[in-house]
Amino acid sequence: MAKGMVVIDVDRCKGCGLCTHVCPVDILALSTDSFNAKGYRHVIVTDEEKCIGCASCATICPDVVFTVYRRKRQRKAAAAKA
Amino acid sequence: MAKGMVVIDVDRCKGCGLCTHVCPVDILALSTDSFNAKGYRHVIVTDEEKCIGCASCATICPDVVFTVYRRKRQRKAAAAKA
Amino acid sequence: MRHEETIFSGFGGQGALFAGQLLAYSGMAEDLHVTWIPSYGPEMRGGTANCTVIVSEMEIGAPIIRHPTAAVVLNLPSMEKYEPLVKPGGVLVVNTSLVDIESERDDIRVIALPASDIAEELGNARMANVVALGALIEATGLVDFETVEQQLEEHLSERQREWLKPNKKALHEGAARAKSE
Amino acid sequence: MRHEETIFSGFGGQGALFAGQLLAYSGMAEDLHVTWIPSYGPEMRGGTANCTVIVSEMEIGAPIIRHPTAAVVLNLPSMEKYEPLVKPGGVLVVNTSLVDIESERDDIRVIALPASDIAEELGNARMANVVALGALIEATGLVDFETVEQQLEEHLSERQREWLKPNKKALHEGAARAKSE
Amino acid sequence: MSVRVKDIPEEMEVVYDFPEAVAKVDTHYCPGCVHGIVHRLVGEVIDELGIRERTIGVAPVGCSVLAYNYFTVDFVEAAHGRAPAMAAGIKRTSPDKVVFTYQGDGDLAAIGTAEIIHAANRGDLLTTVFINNAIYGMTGGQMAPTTLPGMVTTSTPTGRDCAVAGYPVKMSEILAETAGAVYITRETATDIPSIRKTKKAIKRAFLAQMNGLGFACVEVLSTCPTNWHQDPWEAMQWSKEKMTEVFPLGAYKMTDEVKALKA
Amino acid sequence: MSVRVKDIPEEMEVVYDFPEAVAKVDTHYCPGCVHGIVHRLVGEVIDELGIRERTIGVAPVGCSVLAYNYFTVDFVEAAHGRAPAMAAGIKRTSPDKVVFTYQGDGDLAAIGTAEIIHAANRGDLLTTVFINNAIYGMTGGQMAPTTLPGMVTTSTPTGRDCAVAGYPVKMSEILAETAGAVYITRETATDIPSIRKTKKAIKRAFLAQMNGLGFACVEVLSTCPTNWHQDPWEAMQWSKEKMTEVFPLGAYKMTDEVKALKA
Amino acid sequence: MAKELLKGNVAFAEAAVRNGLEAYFGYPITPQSEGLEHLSGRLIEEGRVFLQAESEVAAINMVYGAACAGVRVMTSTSGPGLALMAEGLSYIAGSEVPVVIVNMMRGGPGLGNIQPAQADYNFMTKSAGHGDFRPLVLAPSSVQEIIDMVGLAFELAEKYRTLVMIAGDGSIGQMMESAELPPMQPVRETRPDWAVTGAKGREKNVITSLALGAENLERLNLRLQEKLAEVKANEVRYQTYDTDDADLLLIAYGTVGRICTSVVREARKAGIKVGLLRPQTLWPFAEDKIRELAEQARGVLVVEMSAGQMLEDVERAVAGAAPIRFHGRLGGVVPMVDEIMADLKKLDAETK
Amino acid sequence: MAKELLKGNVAFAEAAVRNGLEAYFGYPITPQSEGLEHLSGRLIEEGRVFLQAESEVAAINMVYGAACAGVRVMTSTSGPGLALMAEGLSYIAGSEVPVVIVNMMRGGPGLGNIQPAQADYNFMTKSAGHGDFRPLVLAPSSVQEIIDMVGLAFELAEKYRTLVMIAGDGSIGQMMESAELPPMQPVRETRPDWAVTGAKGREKNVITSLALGAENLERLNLRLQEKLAEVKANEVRYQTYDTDDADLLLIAYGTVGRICTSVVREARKAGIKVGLLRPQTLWPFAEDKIRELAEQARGVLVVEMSAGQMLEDVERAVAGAAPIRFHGRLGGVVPMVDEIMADLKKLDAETK
Ligand SMILES: Cc1ncc(C[n+]2csc(CCOP(=O)(O)OP(=O)(O)O)c2C)c(N)n1
Ligand SMILES: Cc1ncc(C[n+]2csc(CCOP(=O)(O)OP(=O)(O)O)c2C)c(N)n1
Ligand code: SF4
Ligand code: SF4
Ligand code: SF4
Ligand code: SF4
Ligand code: SF4
Ligand code: SF4
Ligand SMILES: [Mg+2]
Ligand SMILES: [Mg+2]
Repeated sequence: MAKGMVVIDVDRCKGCGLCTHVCPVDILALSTDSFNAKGYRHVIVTDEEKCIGCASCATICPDVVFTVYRRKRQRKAAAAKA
Repeated sequence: MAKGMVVIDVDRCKGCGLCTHVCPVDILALSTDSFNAKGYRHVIVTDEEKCIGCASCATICPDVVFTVYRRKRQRKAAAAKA
Repeated sequence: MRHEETIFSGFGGQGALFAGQLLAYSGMAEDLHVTWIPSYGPEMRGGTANCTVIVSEMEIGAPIIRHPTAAVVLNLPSMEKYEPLVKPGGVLVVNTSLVDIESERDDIRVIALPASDIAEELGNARMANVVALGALIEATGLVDFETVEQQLEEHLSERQREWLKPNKKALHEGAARAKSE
Repeated sequence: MRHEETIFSGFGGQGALFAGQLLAYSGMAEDLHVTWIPSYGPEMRGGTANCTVIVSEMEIGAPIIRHPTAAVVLNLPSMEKYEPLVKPGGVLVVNTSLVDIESERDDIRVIALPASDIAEELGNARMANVVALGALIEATGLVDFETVEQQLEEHLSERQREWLKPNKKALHEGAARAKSE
Repeated sequence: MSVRVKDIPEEMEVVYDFPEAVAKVDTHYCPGCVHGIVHRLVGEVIDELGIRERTIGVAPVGCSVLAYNYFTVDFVEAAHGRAPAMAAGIKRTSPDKVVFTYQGDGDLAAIGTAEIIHAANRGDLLTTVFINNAIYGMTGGQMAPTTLPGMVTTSTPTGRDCAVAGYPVKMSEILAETAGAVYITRETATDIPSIRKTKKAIKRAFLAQMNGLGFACVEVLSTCPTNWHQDPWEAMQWSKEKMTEVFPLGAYKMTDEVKALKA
Repeated sequence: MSVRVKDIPEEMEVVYDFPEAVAKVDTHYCPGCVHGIVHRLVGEVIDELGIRERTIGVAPVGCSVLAYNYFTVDFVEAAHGRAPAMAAGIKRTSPDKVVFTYQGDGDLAAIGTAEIIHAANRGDLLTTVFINNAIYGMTGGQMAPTTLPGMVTTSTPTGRDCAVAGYPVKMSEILAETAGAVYITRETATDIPSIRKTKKAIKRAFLAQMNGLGFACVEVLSTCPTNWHQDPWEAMQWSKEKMTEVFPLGAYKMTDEVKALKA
Repeated sequence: MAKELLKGNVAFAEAAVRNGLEAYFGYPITPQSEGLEHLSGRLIEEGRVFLQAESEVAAINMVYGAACAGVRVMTSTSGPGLALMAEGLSYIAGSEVPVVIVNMMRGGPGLGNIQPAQADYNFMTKSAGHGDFRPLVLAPSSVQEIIDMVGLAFELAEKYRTLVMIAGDGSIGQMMESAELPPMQPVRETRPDWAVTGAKGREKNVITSLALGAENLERLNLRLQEKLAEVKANEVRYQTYDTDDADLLLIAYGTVGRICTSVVREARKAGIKVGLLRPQTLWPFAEDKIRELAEQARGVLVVEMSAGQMLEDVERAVAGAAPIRFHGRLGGVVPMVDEIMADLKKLDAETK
Repeated sequence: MAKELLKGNVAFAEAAVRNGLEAYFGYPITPQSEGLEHLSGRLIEEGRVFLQAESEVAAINMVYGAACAGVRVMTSTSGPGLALMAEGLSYIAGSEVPVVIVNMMRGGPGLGNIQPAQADYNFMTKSAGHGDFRPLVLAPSSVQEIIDMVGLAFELAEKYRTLVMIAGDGSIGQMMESAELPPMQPVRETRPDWAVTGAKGREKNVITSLALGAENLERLNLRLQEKLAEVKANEVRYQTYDTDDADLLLIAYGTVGRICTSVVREARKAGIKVGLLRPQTLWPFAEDKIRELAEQARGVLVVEMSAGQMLEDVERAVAGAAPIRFHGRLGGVVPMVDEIMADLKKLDAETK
């Protein structure tokens, strides 16, 4: 099971792509086949299993698109690593 | 004969007294018995012979009351001293 | 008498303002009176951009009108705003690539075409504006296509020069679709 | 009816404004209407200061007048300015210590007294203003001397308190000189 | 707003959530604009300090003119450049409130120069968040006082020629010379560490106010993808490389009391 | 004007004469006011540089508002605090002229803060003579931005309480942080050596402009006998002792080119 | 309270303190600085807020901020300072926060001088900044009246959430007269619910003058205009002197208004039946009353310390009902009784 | 010159360059920034002076300085910026130096918005700052007209040594229209003899708005007023459309003025005999012509993008000669032909 997980508020996304550059495991991309309600190519998660819940995406997102979760057990260890 | 000499434009004087404090030979004072046209107790020279033409009075006077002269010969020497 | 009051409207980057200018330049080249006036301001940021173009044989009084004789709508909000306003007997050009509702007006001529898709096929979705302009001109006959081509040549910005030919194609493709509608 | 429009005028430091206020306070103390208004501004700097005091049994309209019924001039420029303006039948108090010209008016009462010298004799030339005020009050009878003395007590500034007695003397000395004139 | 809420597994706990102090509305900012990031940081700091119900924000004139829509705290909208004066009026009459201004470089470093310097010099208990994007974003990309040498803007069409148009104004350096300022720092928000650092700085700047220490200002080197004609990520890199050259990062003033604050 | 000219003996030569650039009129300044001294110095410098016929002065609003009457050079009278902006307008359209502003501390360090900083930062080729007398002289002695802590003024009747009224503003320190300034110095004029030094500084500041180097400002710690309620000499001593404590003397910025100028 | 000999500037300042003024922000300028100076001592003494700002621009925006925070706040200034406040005044008007401003008019334009004048009439009544708004403008003619008007100004400012100006002049500010101050009122303890006081237990409050979209801004403007209409209907104030049987009508305000009371007295002595209308509010303007009086009069004489600013409002009000003459002095000259009398006699002769 | 499709903002800027503009100082503000932007390139290209100031306060004082130096200088701005210039404008007026200012009006008060408006009418025509002065105000209604008025503005500013404002609105600034620019004029080579250019071979020149002593300042003011009287006598400009036989009179300027030409066309089609007077100078105002036309008309309809500012001048001018109605839109809303028509028809019915 993934260490982390993100919930995306798709319609807040403006497709700026910043998050896609900072995800350490490179699982964020912009949609190529769909627009959100605002008309943007929005962010998608390409491989949910890889998420480590580092919240980098949330940290850089100008539009508060992400909610980020992390596995409780591993939290301390992860924090130590970061 | 005096080394220096000042010409005083009496009616420009406002009687502030600044010059009286900086004259190195202490020959400037404010009149006690007369007012000038502006109604001020104006500057006077108490002992013309002592003037060394140092222009300190002119240097501090806010009202350009003084014209200062110095003996030609002694000029260089005086400057060197200053 | 040639006289048309047209609103061009779309998202910020869709080139509604430029399409309007192209029409204005063309009108001028044909010695008509023209005015072009944009909506402007912070509401543009990320929002909708539109302009009003009047081309006329008469001197133009009001440069802003409530009811256009024609409208070119490149996206959904524009459709919602301007479709109801077109004067009876007028023309509405709709970019169906981004507008998924249909006009219910039967007192105007509606030209629905997937302008963005057509443009993308021609190499760049950004030419949707010119596709739509082609359709409009076909429908109104306001100016000659030759004139518009000339104006494209003169007013396409430096950066866009490479897109001159595709733009011309876009213009005619729009016209062709309008004809076939 | 008690009614007097007086101008007090002199160099910046001569206390013309304070003399005027003293009169105004006194008028108020006697339940009269009073206004006091100074000239003010950068022209005061090193220049002339003056004020207009109106004391009256009636409500006061204009607080500024062209022709005073009385003038107190403490220096030469004030003399030159106000001597011609005093209303016929009015009073002019002149500080001859600093004014070396004489009034040529024969339609007013001129009280010439060396106020600065008198004040200096009493200990401080700065009391010339009160000497002159004494003369004015003697001449006009506008308010009681007792009232003025009271107001002196109340309004002499902290720093000046030690000068209260000499000021009272100055007042009466001025009055005496006016009487003997 | 349609959040696609999936089932959150039991063993997951939230590590990043929508800040309470940030309003759940869309902003008008262009995609990738750093204004959005800094707004979020301010919201997070307000939450962490637990001051949402006693904070008053002062919005500038500039792209962030609508900031009042994007927070859940009381807000006023100031005249161009005058946010510090308006904030001083609020703070002095509401000393128990936490007052911050949010200003752009045109607002703070051009038209509002006198107001920010005097607020700082008086030691007004205010927190200023200063977004330096080297441009007038809102009005269409004219030169800002902070525009870099050679930079092309709509009012320096051939690039800023400093000999004619003047040099970039360094506000943090200037503010550091004021007596009442206790914390003046220049940060950036171009990558994860710098964003985290900026957030700390903002928190410190709020704490400085809450502890009655004096005036605090956090300058954030920012971006304007739209008027720089760059894509957002490109703009981040440009800001990181070029802007920091002209505007060196770091704390220009930090009193010992501020240093001692736990941000 | 009645100059009592005595017969000047042959062997005497003039060592101090009325400067040509100073107008032969009475000033409205109070007795012993340093404004008069600095006016004279400026006149002497203009004479020595031979620029009387191409100098344009900009008078402020303050006690020196009438400066235009006291020189024999062309002059304009600016709005309160805006002398640097007005001067910039003149200089940029008259680059062959020598333009100086003469400003008080209220004018330059309060209402005109933005204008002086931006003129300096742009490197406008201007010379500013800044008279810091720690008070609003003209309007009757209210607190100036530069009023010393504890100092009683008509608007700080119990003495300046910096925690409330703000701290003294140090303009030379601030101006030194601007890119376009080449020479920023703080002098005083309380005795013969310091007056001579101030004159040199003013000359250097004019030369900086004439050599196209950039913006120059000479701050002169001054006096206001009238509103300080001191006699002129006492005021000189107070300025020398108290003001220099808060406002340390010296050159805050001097580029190598300026240093190389022969003043 | 007993009568005291009070200077206008000190009087308005102390009256404000006693009316519960909570904060003052200002910048010195003659001829009103004594007001600021008085407050610098008194407000701090009372534990309230006094701050000498770095400029009038800063001052008015501090006032704006304090008003948003819901406190009773004011500033005072004169011509050049007022001009610098124009943008701020417009923001205040657009935001509908209550603010009181005293303007002691002096000679202009530009630096002008510091003598009494009335040349900011248009500025105050018609266009104190960009956009459509009008402050309510009160015009005192004595020290007592400025004291009374300070209280009124706060009342009206808060009632209508509007900008109220007190249009004094150098003469009112510098004059001493016997007058009575109001008793000390306590400072308000609560703040209005529209104020920014922290979003505690309620939705956030936002105060702004921005309204994107023409329709939104039109709505805001219509609300402002409605309010102004209400003010116009309710708040016109003036005094009349001997107008009942007047053949000739004098119109003047402030210092000139009181001078004209002397003119009326003298003219009546000389057998000229003249009356005086002295507007106490410059906006709203007593146009109906003026029209009514003008209809009964042979002629109207407007006297101002300006080139004729109120004059135009009188012309609009009179609308041809009687001939209008103007006596104006400029640049700080205060008109004297005799010169007004001369013009009055001329008007009398011309209209007989 | 051939006709080009020109945006109003670019047009006024380029017209200024061709009319020998030597210096521009300004600060960006919508909806006029394209003017500043255009000049930022063009003036530097031509070796003249362009400077983006730190604020409008600085800009107007730079303009003031340059004007004192005797060069042809201008600035441009909109509402909030104009308000900030008020003090500077007053100094300029008091100093009698020629300056041209373009104001592209936007919705107010306060920050308002950036849509077209006409709510600075009072500010510009009656009180652009403290003290007694009035700028000469030109009101273009098309791109061609703003081009022409730029030349006229410099001419008048220099002829009368006065402040001239061009009262545009966002619509004029943002609109593109075909228009013809004037040919390039060379920059003047000499400077006026009153300018500060260094006291070489002449007495020093001093430019100031300060006049100590009320009498001195009154003298200065009287000179200003005389000049204004001359301007009033000589420079009233307006256009009439179909007024010869008009029963109803429309009065409107600028963008609304041109909209009203469409109204006249439609109304005439509908059989209503309406004429239009479009003021081209807002001050001096065409009061005599309006009075004359009003006397022949059954009714007057004033249309503005404001709450009724020019309206008051019309009321003064008409002085009861005909009933006056007002149609005003606020906050950036541009009135449309149909709504004006509706009011016109109402007026027609009411006055029949
Ligand atoms: C007095 C005034 N002048 C000018 C403007 C126009 N204006 C609005 S925002 C702005 C500059 C904004 O730049 P900045 O402060 O850097 O903010 P950004 O948009 O870049 O975030 C200007 C000049 C105004 N609204 N008011
Ligand atoms: C806009 C404006 N605000 C205020 C004033 C009033 N004023 C005149 S001079 C002055 C201050 C002068 O102080 P400073 O600059 O220190 O000069 P000083 O008189 O001390 O030499 C003020 C506030 C003014 N003339 N204009
Ligand atoms: S939380 Fe970290 S790993 Fe997961 S998507 Fe976001 S950036 Fe990538
Ligand atoms: S950073 Fe935010 S707005 Fe940008 S693409 Fe990612 S989710 Fe979307
Ligand atoms: S020149 Fe020197 S010695 Fe002579 S009077 Fe002056 S200060 Fe004294
Ligand atoms: S310094 Fe000058 S003004 Fe002062 S007393 Fe001496 S001579 Fe007179
Ligand atoms: S214009 Fe620039 S600063 Fe403004 S929102 Fe867009 S990217 Fe951000
Ligand atoms: S008031 Fe002060 S600064 Fe002004 S002239 Fe007098 S002493 Fe000098
Ligand atoms: Mg910016
Ligand atoms: Mg000072």
